[in-house]
Amino acid sequence: MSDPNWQPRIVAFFCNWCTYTAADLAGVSRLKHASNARVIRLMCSGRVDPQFILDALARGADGVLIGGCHLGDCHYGEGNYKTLRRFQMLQRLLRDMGIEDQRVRLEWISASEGERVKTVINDMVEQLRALGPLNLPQRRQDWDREMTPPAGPAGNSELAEQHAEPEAAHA
Amino acid sequence: MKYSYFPGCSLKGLGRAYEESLLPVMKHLGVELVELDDWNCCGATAYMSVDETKAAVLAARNLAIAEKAGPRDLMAPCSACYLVLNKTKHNIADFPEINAAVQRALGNAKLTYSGNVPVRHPLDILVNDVGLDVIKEKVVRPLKGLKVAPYYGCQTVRPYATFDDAWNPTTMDRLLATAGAEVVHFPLKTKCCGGSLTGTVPEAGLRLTYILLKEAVRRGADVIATACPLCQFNLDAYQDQISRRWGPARIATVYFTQLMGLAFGLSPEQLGLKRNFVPMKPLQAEPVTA
Amino acid sequence: MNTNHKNGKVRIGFYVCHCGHNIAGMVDCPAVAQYIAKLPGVVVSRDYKYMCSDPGQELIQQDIREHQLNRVVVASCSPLLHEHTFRNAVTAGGLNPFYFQMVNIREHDSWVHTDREEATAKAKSLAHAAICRVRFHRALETTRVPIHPDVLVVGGGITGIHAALTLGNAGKKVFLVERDPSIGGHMAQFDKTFPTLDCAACILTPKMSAVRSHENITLWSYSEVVKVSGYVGNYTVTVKRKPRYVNEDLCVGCLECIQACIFKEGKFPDEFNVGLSKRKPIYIPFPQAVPPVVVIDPDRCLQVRTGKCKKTCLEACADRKAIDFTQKEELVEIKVGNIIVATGFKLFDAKRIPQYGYGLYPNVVTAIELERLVNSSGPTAGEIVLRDGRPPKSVGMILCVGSRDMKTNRWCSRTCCMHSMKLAQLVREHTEADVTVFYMDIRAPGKGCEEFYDKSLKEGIQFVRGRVAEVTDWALAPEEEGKLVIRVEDTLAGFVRRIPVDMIVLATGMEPQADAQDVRRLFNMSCGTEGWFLEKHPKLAPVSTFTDGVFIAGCCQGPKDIPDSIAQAGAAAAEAMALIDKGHIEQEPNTAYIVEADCSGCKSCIPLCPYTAIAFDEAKQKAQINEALCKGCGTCVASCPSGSIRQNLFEDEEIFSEIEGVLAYV
Amino acid sequence: MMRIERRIKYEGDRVRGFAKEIMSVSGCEQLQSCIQCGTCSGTCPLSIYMDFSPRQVVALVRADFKNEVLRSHTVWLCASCYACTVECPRQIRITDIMYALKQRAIQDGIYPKRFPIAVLAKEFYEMVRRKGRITETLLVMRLFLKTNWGAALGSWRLGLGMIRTGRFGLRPEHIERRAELAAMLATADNGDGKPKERQ
Repeated sequence: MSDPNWQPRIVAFFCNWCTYTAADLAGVSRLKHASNARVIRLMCSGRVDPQFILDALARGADGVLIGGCHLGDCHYGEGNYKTLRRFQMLQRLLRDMGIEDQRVRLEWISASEGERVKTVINDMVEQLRALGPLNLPQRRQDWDREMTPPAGPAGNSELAEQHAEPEAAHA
Repeated sequence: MKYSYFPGCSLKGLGRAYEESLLPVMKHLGVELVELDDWNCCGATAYMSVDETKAAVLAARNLAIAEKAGPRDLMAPCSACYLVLNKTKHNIADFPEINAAVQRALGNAKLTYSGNVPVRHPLDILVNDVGLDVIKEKVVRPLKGLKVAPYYGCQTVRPYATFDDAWNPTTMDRLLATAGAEVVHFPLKTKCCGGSLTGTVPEAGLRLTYILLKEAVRRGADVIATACPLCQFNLDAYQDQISRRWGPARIATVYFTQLMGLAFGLSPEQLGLKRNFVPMKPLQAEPVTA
Repeated sequence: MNTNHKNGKVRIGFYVCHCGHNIAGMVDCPAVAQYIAKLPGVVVSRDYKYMCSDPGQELIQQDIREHQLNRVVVASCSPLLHEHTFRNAVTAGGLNPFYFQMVNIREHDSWVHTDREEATAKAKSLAHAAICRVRFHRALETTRVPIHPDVLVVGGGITGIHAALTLGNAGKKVFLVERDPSIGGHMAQFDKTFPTLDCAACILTPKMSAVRSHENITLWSYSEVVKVSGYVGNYTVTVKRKPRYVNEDLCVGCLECIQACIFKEGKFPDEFNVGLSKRKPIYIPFPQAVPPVVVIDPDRCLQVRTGKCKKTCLEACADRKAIDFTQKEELVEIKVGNIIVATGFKLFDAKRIPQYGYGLYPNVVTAIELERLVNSSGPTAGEIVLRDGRPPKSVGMILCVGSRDMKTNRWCSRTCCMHSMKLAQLVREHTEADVTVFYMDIRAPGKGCEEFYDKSLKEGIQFVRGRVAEVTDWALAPEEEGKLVIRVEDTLAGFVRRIPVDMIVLATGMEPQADAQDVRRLFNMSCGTEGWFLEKHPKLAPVSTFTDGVFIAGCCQGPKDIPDSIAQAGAAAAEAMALIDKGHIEQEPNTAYIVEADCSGCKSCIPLCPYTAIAFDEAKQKAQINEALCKGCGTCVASCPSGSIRQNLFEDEEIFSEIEGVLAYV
Repeated sequence: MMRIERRIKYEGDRVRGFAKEIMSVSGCEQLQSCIQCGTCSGTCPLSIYMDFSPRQVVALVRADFKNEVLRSHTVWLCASCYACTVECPRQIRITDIMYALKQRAIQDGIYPKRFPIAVLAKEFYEMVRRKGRITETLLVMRLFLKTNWGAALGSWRLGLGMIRTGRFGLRPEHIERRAELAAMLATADNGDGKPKERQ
């Protein structure tokens, strides 16, 4: 927070049917809001793999926003219930890692709630600004240094390796 | 049941009959009232006309004192006090700049306010906390045959009150019916009595009072019941002037708490009924006491 | 980075669209193009005024040919708008359409931000993500799903009737499901219609009869849809048929049973006459009802309620044996390819505005009540009278009751101005009364409507511009004695007026149906914040919803008059026919698939699938996905512990690279 | 002789920024969304005495006609019954706008001279500032002294009645911790918490 110009970085996962459409509606309605969120479109919030969230934080996001249809309104019936369940488990894990609850947020925003896209993003930026940078990549380096004997140049985490070349891990 | 109690200036002055009837009625129902320590004027409408921030600060001092007194709801029987305290509470919550000014001023007096004091009107407390069933049990002398026009006035139910409808409130209707009175259909129940304009611009203010009196009479009421000291004063004190100006419109106006007290078997003297300009006719079959 | 992919070296073409000033006004497009040009694999990077225009698309095709592009990224508007356009352009350039990725820098960027620098930075990072992602794209084929040719129309008002007839006339089989005992809806209650003043029954009744006799239309009145499953082209719908205790096929509508009912007089409020008259437990909704058969109200009929009645109706029906107290509720399952929802609106409850005294003063009526009074088959046989039978000498009409009011409904109900003027003219025609219309703004934009306003003015109808504050019954002047007094600021004259009248007519607005939320869930639609069903696009797809094969028409989408409702009914019918006549739909190939080698056979994915598309192959001990059933939500993909489930178009590496991309540029 | 008056307004008559100033007051933000329906005037029990109706006041404020608004006696007739605020279909807090206008009129000294309502507000304000509470009878006496001797004399009958019914309190009411209140109100004045002498 020492830098007043610091801008929190938010990676947002929006479902195609409700929240992505709501963000489009916010656009059509010219509802001005903070530019910090970068939206990745998925068909359903149920597609959000907890790994996506961890990966985003590990790569330097200060917060992650997941947007889906309201419970009971999922285009696919109940994908968002699955999201909710996973989200709750993930949040416990994140708490253990010392990552504040406000950094990973799950919001139900229906296709008609353009206004809510605006308020949620503005609100989240506000909260993240108060929390300050997460700076996980830097922190991870610090942790690694603590964990590994000082000499080894191979001290870089395996995890980081994996993420630098995603296709290597999955192909 | 225990509440902090904010009497307000009027209940110590022109409207003392309100307090004189409210306290015994509440006691009779087992409701304990603790008068707020060193309360100050709520600011009423006049203060907001001069300085909005100071009006908020003034009212907030009372809220802060109430918060210090303990986790109790704050009862404000005067409708102006009720409105101003509620409005201040809302404004502090809704507008950061007002909150900032209030907190600065309170801090200067070593007071704090975190927004946790519900401000309640006696009508709300009687109907929703005490309950009509409990009240019914206490009625020993039902107000049989007494036709009452329930008059809430403007500020009791507008615009921050949530316990009743702003246009067609019914809490007082129900209380009076429980006390055995016959409640007259009185669609003017939330019309303005003229407020302080009866004194400052009588031409306008008193005409509003006149319409209320005239309609209450036309609809067959024996008495008007009110919940506001200023309404009671306006409806009670100016009937001579009004009759001279617009024609006869004579009817007594009393506090609803006075009527409840009568139904509980308390004496008219105990309830401050002798303070009326236009006296209320004795109840039928009233036992000779004094 | 991986540049050598399956189809050789990745060669990306990037295009950023100015969209006139829409994007270029807030985003520095050339700067975005320059930034992207430096990324690995990018062969061409351009900015252009309108990418969706023919020359814009031509540009892509030319570059594909000249620069041997095998990936294309366009940064412009929302993919929900133009993804299709650009996929086609890519196909025309000779490339598989799924080698394309779109970046939304208009709705999500230039339109919602105010700082040019920030907006440009965001555009760069979003474009960067797409460049990262598109490397992993593979050639995919769309699958075709056949369309069931039958259509379900829900709601038998004028909209549903018109949609059903249009489809039926085109040779499509239609199921028309109506909740009430008769079709006809609100329009059947009207006396005349604006602005032509033609008789509502005269134009509606023939259409209602046509539905009844149409060979392609199955009419199920007194029925409700209770369950919908499946997807476009293949919906399975369960319809609940409520017992009317009268066999529709046997009843001939002679009404002798009604005569014979042990209730000698009507005793219960008649729904069709909005409570202005009474009906018996056995009744026909209105003379022209379709189907023209009686119905027994189970809550009122002695026999249904207690089983102890002389059943005089049965005797009257005699050997036609149409009355059948053994009828039970039935659930019927049908298969359709498309659904048109035309469930209409409900009228605002005037009691919610106590200031106007509806329910308190007997001579305060609603517009629909007056409509029934004017109608010659209504409760007063067409006489406009006060409750005491006298004709009114003066009538006040209050507009916008429950409309344009943030305390009740904020929208304009669109028809009340015209509806009230029509009623005003009818009152003038039927009585000697003076009519005053109290309005905020007269909205008469429809064809012939301004002329109708002019006619109203010329006929001597008074117009006072001001929203009525209150209706009271106390007099302050001699002429007010015994009257209802309207208090209003005449905003054009500039003072407050008190206007005494005999009768007050409230133009109550339109509201979404009370169960709109349930219906929306049933058909997997969205509602706007106001509760109206949400169209897919407010301009370009007004009768489509976000669920393919489900269309909306008429007032369930928002207030509208009869011509507009009919137009939407036709549009929805045409949309359904377009799908039916094509015979199949192309499905987005975003289905999930299993990499069998990785599957551990844990079965945790199986219960997750809402479409039961995942089965377990006992022999192989592996999960199996039926691609024809998969809708591509990706829920199973995210929850597979071994990572063996993958999703076309949304592969893990595609998403990871997108995350990397958006965070690459600050 | 028929007196005529030019009723035209020129752009120079507007005080630019006035609408913005009023809208910046907490609770008055909605001003802009007025649709001039007249519900406020229709509901107002006192609009029948006003030179500009509440609706017109909103229109004047929105169009920056500051002088016209502050000179009007509309704001001084507002009895704070909040009917307009509750009824407005646009949820404009008209009563709060009236307060904001009264404050500005008092600040700028533009109000009808010897007009009792403005004097009442100021006397009330002063009494609370000094005593913390109001003694209504004393307040009314001061009001009469400052505005209209005749009215005071004419009300002798009412005064007698108040003495008879025991409602005429002449003992001035006050709070105990007057210094505390003074400090608080001073904070609201300067924002630094140091009491400032008022002249």
